[in-house]
Amino acid sequence: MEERVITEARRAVEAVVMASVEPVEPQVLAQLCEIPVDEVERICRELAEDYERDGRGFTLARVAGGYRFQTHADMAPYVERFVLEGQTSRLSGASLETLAIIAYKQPISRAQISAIRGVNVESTLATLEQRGYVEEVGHDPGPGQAILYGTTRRFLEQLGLDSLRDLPALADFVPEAEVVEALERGLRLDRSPAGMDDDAPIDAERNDDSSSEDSP
Amino acid sequence: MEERVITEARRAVEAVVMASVEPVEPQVLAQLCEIPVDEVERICRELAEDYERDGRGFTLARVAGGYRFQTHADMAPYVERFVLEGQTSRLSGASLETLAIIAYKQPISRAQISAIRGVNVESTLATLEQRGYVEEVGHDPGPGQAILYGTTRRFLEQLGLDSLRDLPALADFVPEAEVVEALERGLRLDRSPAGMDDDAPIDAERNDDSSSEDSP
Amino acid sequence: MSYAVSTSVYEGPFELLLHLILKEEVDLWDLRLTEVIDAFLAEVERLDHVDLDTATEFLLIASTLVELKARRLLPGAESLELDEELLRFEERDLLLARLLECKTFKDASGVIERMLRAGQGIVARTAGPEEPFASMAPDPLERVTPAALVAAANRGLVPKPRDVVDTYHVAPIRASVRDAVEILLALLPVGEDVSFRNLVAGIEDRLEVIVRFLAVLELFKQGIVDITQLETFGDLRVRKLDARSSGNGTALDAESLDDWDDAPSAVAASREDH
Repeated sequence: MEERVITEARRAVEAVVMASVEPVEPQVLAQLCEIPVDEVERICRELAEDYERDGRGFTLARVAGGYRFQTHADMAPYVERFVLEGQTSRLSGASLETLAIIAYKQPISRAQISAIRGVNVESTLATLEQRGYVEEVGHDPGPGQAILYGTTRRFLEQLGLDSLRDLPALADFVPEAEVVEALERGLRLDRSPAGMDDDAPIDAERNDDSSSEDSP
Repeated sequence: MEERVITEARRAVEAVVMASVEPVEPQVLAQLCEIPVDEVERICRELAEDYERDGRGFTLARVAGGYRFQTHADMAPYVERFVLEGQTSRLSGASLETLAIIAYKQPISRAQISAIRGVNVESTLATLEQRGYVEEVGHDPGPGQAILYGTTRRFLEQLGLDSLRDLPALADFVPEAEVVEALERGLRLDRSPAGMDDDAPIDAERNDDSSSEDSP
Repeated sequence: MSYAVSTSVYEGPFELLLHLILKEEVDLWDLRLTEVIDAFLAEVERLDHVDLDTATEFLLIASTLVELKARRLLPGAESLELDEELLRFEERDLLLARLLECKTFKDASGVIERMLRAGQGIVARTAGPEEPFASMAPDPLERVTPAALVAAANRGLVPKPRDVVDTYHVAPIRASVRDAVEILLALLPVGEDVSFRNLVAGIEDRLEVIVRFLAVLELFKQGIVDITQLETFGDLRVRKLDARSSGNGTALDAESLDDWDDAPSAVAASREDH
């Protein structure tokens, strides 16, 4: 194989593995770089050797059937201190708001949360579920049978609370009547004659692009 | 500083930045490696140079006040093919203009943005907030307590900027003399009385070519 | 709640003005009023889906232009007071400044777009630490206090601020069409041509002249007066018709005048609906 092609493939492998959250399978890399899988394996071995030889603080490791960058074993003390300080785990403002809305308004459907937050909350909700802070607690009795979410026991434990009753009281808002009505309309799916379905928050048109809010 | 200490710090910086989800502030790195911040900055500059010289597919970039690993700009075609779902649709011209105004004039209220753009910016603001490019940063101290908007950390990360100071100077965009003159001509007040009855040429058909100007 | 429709070629009135002046090289003051209006209407019609806000803003800038231009056409334009002359330049300069500002940010947005697009081709590593480090990380919620949670709930649940109708451009109403109609009815002799110039003689406030002109139009609409104009931009002659010769009599339709009084609130209401 031409040297130029290999150099390009080597750089592409580095970039793609760097961009990925999960280990990348050699088949995927082969397809992206348009080279045989064998060649990908050879490139990855060479890259790992390069990093070791250059004394880099990271390595390219083959894990769970794919390649990923990870920290060099020698550097464990530094990484450990960094991770323990909590620098890597922080709830984003968006996640915290969504979690707070669920905590105070449970049981609540995804569409209802979206209506309140004004954005698509799918990925945020997935992360909160994955962390074990929220879970499915039932189905809306109305048409559509939307899944309803609530907070978990783990959520209470982490916050150091005995029960949901121990949550601090919400501030008293004095919103105009129309605002309350509009919010209520958005929240009470069963009362809406238009029959809004789960995936259509009241302002669906506003989401003129596919982006959703940040995952934490 | 001892060569051995620097080599160790260099590897630690690589490992810690690799382990982080967000850009790592040089202060944090300095603390972890027990070296001065200046030294961290120097190490990071050298690492970036190393990667470039070795033709790596990734770089170490200073973004939003911290250091992060990111893919090399040359590898965009591979990366884009790989992270298809992460791609967001293009922002409309209106959203981009609103974003530019906020970037340069922050903190700024919605009414102030509207005054500059000449249109209601509620929906473009919603789009920008949803993308995480802008956020509420405070309230106007004056009467009305208008919400003030500013750009986010994510905005900097997305643009690959270290800070707002790295934006090109607004002065660079002030229209040239010719444009100013053309506008003045277009809006001139003193005109010959004879011209008043002239059938001045303008009709809608002539504007047809403009449809390509700005795709939403 | 509002929804975004941004399929328009022009995102706003300033953009359209910029286009007209810079690309079409139109001298706005050489246009007839009807042409200014037609050009704007044509652009509004070109919008695929007319979003009320955009249409309203188009109307605003069109009416600003019409107002600026109409001032020139009113009687006495030749002998403008120095103050008025300065005022006109001030208005012009204000419009010019806003157009320049609009153009500046339009160009800046182009650069930001290029940077954003370049940024899309670059992906930051967000994989975080591998095991065993990943499990060592403290639970993010450990750092959250109940107080922080309730603060987030208050932030998230607070009703979004309502759209406030922006009325900075609306001039205070100093003269009403209703009053002007009554004055004109008293001033006009039956069956005799009177120059509009004479009807507004001695009136210094330009807005009052405009209102009196609107009153003439209203009376014309109701068939109470007849208007003749021999040449374009020539003197306007107003004649009150004889009650017996005009079909419906000269009884003033007072209800029709209500439209003038209600005009601003009607605009406000339609915006609220949106």
